[in-house]
Amino acid sequence: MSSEPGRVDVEVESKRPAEPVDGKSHPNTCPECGSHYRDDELAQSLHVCPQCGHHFRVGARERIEQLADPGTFVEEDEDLRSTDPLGFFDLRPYTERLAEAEISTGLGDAMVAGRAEIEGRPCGLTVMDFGFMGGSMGSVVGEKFARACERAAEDGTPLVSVAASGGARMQEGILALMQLPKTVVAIEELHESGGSLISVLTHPTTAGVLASFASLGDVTLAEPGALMSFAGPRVVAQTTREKLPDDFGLAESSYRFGHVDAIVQRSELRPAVGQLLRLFDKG
Amino acid sequence: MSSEPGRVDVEVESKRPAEPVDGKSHPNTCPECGSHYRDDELAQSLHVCPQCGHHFRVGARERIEQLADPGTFVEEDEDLRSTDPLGFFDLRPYTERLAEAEISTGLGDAMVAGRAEIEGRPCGLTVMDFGFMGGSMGSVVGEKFARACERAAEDGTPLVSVAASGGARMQEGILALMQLPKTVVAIEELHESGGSLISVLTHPTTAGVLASFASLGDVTLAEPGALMSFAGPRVVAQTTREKLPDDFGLAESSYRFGHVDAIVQRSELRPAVGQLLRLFDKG
Amino acid sequence: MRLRERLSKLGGMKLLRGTKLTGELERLQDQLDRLREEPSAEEIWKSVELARHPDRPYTLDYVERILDDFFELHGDRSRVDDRAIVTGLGKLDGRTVVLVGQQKGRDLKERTDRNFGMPYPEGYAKAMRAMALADRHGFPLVTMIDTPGAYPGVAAEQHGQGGAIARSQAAMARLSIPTVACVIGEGGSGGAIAIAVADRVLMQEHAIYSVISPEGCAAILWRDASEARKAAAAFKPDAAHCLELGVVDAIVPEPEDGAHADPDEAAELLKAGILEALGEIDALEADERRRRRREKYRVMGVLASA
Amino acid sequence: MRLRERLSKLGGMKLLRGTKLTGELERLQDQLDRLREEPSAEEIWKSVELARHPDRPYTLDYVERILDDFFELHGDRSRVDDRAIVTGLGKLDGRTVVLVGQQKGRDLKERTDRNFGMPYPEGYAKAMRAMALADRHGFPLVTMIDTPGAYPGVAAEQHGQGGAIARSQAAMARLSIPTVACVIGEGGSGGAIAIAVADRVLMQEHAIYSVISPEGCAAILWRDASEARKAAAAFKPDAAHCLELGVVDAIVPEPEDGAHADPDEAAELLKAGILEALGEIDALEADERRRRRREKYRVMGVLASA
Ligand SMILES: [Zn+2]
Ligand SMILES: [Zn+2]
Repeated sequence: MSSEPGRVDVEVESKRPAEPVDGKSHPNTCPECGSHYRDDELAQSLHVCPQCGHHFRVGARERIEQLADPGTFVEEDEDLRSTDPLGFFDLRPYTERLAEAEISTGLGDAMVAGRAEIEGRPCGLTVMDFGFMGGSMGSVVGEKFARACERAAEDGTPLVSVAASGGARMQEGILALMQLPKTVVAIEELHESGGSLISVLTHPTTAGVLASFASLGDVTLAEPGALMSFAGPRVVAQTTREKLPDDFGLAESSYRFGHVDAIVQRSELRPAVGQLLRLFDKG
Repeated sequence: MSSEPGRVDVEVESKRPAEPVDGKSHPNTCPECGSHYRDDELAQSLHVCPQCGHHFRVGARERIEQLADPGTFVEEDEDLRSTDPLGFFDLRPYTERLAEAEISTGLGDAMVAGRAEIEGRPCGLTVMDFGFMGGSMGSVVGEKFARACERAAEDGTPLVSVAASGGARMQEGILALMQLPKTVVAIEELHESGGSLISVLTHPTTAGVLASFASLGDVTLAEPGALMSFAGPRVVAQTTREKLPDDFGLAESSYRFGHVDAIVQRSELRPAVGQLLRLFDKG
Repeated sequence: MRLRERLSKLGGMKLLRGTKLTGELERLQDQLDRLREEPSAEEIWKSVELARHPDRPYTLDYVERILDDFFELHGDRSRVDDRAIVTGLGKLDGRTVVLVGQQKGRDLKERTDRNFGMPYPEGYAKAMRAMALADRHGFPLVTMIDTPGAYPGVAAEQHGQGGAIARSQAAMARLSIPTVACVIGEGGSGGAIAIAVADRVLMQEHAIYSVISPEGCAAILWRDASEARKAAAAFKPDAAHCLELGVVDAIVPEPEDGAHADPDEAAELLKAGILEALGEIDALEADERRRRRREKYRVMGVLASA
Repeated sequence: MRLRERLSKLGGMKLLRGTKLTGELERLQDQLDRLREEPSAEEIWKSVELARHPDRPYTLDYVERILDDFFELHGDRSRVDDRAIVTGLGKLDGRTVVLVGQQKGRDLKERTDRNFGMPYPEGYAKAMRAMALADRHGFPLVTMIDTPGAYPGVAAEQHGQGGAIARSQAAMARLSIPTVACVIGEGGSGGAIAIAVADRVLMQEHAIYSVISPEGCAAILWRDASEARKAAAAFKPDAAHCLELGVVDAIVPEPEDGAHADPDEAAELLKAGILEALGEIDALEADERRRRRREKYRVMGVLASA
């Protein structure tokens, strides 16, 4: 995995990196078993390796296609854009990184939000995209999530959140940290209105996103192999000099330690969310 | 320690039994260091061994004298007595055991309740007596505690509870178990009225009493060396065949594991409770 | 003399409660007839044996028969997923409820995995999480009690078994939602009451509910664990006595020969009992329902004046 | 151009908040004067150094100077007493408050014992217990934030560090009582915000409050942890910037040369700030106070439309 400048707090990394070819593994090569696929094969299999079950990352748009009933997703707040409140400049200006991310992903920021139906049930839907600056959360992600909570409360529908994030976006400084309580209070208000939140954690969901809205679902689902630690494995290893367990921070470990209600294969995610929408329907 | 027929669920025992003299150690001999004292010496030292600090058990009346400002304690519900709802008969009838306990302790049951002042602050006070059938909780103990909660709510004073119990009184069968939720709902009502509960755990506080009112204090204090496990060491050893740690279930262990706010020497108990009464005064 | 009459002669506070029976009419009649006489020591011991019968339906056996769309929830969000306690969401006759129940294992492997239905403190934390979820969403809570008791182990004590049981009861005393507890097997002491503080407590005909196990009581009072039959006869953990003492609100009949003889029928009867109980408490305002729940426990016990 | 003006030109939502300063009048004037200019990179780094100064007063140094009759409360009622978090009851000007604060150690032994002020999830559980106590009794909550961050260790992760931080924020968002958070040293990321969701957030003049440590930021963006000064200058963790961005409600002045130069004076100033903050929120109805607290966080951030 290449380094992502949007990441904060953690060094997200695969625990089992593929053998790089020409110094860099092809995105369609399975890092678990080395099988290689055409784009259409991977799309067909929901980006799950048919050989070994490895869950590749999927972008927000594709995730929505996998999850929502065809033609039901209506995006909201598409126009929101990050600004550069601090005039942040490291080796490159933040504004340049933003522009580049928008061009490479076609997204305005690291979250796509809207309304959808899943298995015939209306819901709010927010999906993060790790491709946009490591899925980092700045003011736009926080605002989109908070508005999605408000819409869900208004609509009387559950909110389904699919997270994929390296944490808060440090280029927005302390305001990025403030997106943690911002999303948290939004969920509190949603809950008080009688609403519900189904939280899906995908690889990776770490740091500020794990420490806020992703952990506050009424039900928490995770995809197999998803890293879901607050601090990343590299930081933990460096700070503590402890030997990390092989499944450090992965969904399977988190499930054992009581943090996840269910680990759900991607092919089962839509029926599982559909079932939960039926259960949380207060019609 | 001789076997106490009132005990339930646990076999209460000292972890460090004294060398018995003529098969039985004298109650004024310290089980820790073997020092022997006259009655007046022990009373003078609050029944704490001046040599080694071992905390001897004290009866309810003496505890009240140690804790309450002189002349301030006014007993309530002194007339409540256990009946024998099940016609319980083991090797001896329950009624006979009750009569014997009343004669030997001078108490109507295993708890004395009333109003008092401590360091000049009015409070409710309930004190258990292990000498009455192992401090076991039946309908009378539950009722006295519940009424004490109601009085405290009415008076607008905190309630101070001093526990010493082997658990629920099995001679009252399932009704003894029901004293757990009975005392628990009484505390809920006390809390909702704005009242507070200061819970003091003395040796031993186990089983049904630990699993109900003794664990629900706003602040939890314990005397040094007090056994405060749900299951007694003997039961745990027999059931699990695990080797028990030396301080199994003792206050010091419970403090380390996060279950106790402070371990308080008996000589410091009155000032500590006084301080807490000042802090919980909503005057 | 029936227990009820004897109690009424004991003087002191009047603390007797529910006598309502639930289930099919003819069974109800049988039950009433049988209750005219106090269960004998033999009948009590039969219930002890049936309550512990290795083929007796456990929580998940009822869940799969009673609830649709069951979605199991796992973990205490802190340390572990205690498998002696099952929690989840499901539809009961089309309505979402939250289920919390102790779960024993059927074979040796599952028994170990479920710790013989004996929860750690973490199991009660898991239960409290499910209760909070139910309360937040107004889903009724159904609990199923089937445990020899809370686990008496070193780690369980270190993690605060007593406090966990106390807090779980307190949590149930606070709930705004309708709550129904079902004693379906062994209602073992503190481990049971932790999830049994409910608006309505149902007890299956051959379940037991007690302050201590017969063996534990015998070991202490008779100094001989093998005197368990005598102990059971003395402290009376059977459903009829629990009903008479006002500790449970209704007895749910079982198939002839016990629930294990026909789990489907047992489940149907239990479901009917839960629906009936919910029907009684559904219409109440939350505050009033909670007030009555607390009042029910507040008056439990029998005592006298000197 | 001052940050505030630049922000107002960025368009998008107006998300700026408090500019109130607290403290003695002359200091206030100094402070206002200084705020006319944006702190320089050097001034920011000076605050980083002062915030981490080994002699800087820690939570308990303020507790002993600000609170009377302090009674420390220990333990999470589950596994441990996390000594990186201090909780307790005390009298603030005669009124009982609950205190929750991170605590660093002064010497090597205490540093280890306090885990350098880095809580485990159990520390946040301990904090939440104190918050619940405060809420139950209507005692105001005062928190003191001084941590490099939540502890990044294997066990901390296994016990749910992320979830604990999230739940602690949610707990603070629910409280009915008045709440004042004081950033007194290092306000390190998620570990800090976990106990900083308050009606009023005060920040000492030379405290820092940030989304990541300067070293961590430098390591990621500059690929060189020694570029920490540059990183700090870029993400601006100083009090003036936090005030400008509406993240804190007031700056509490420190003695000349920093709080460590005169802990008594620093404590007096902090106490005055807390009392002033409490005075502002005391009179509000609980619901209204909570509504405003949530609204404050709801609008934090700066953004634009495409
Ligand atoms: Zn593969
Ligand atoms: Zn001694």
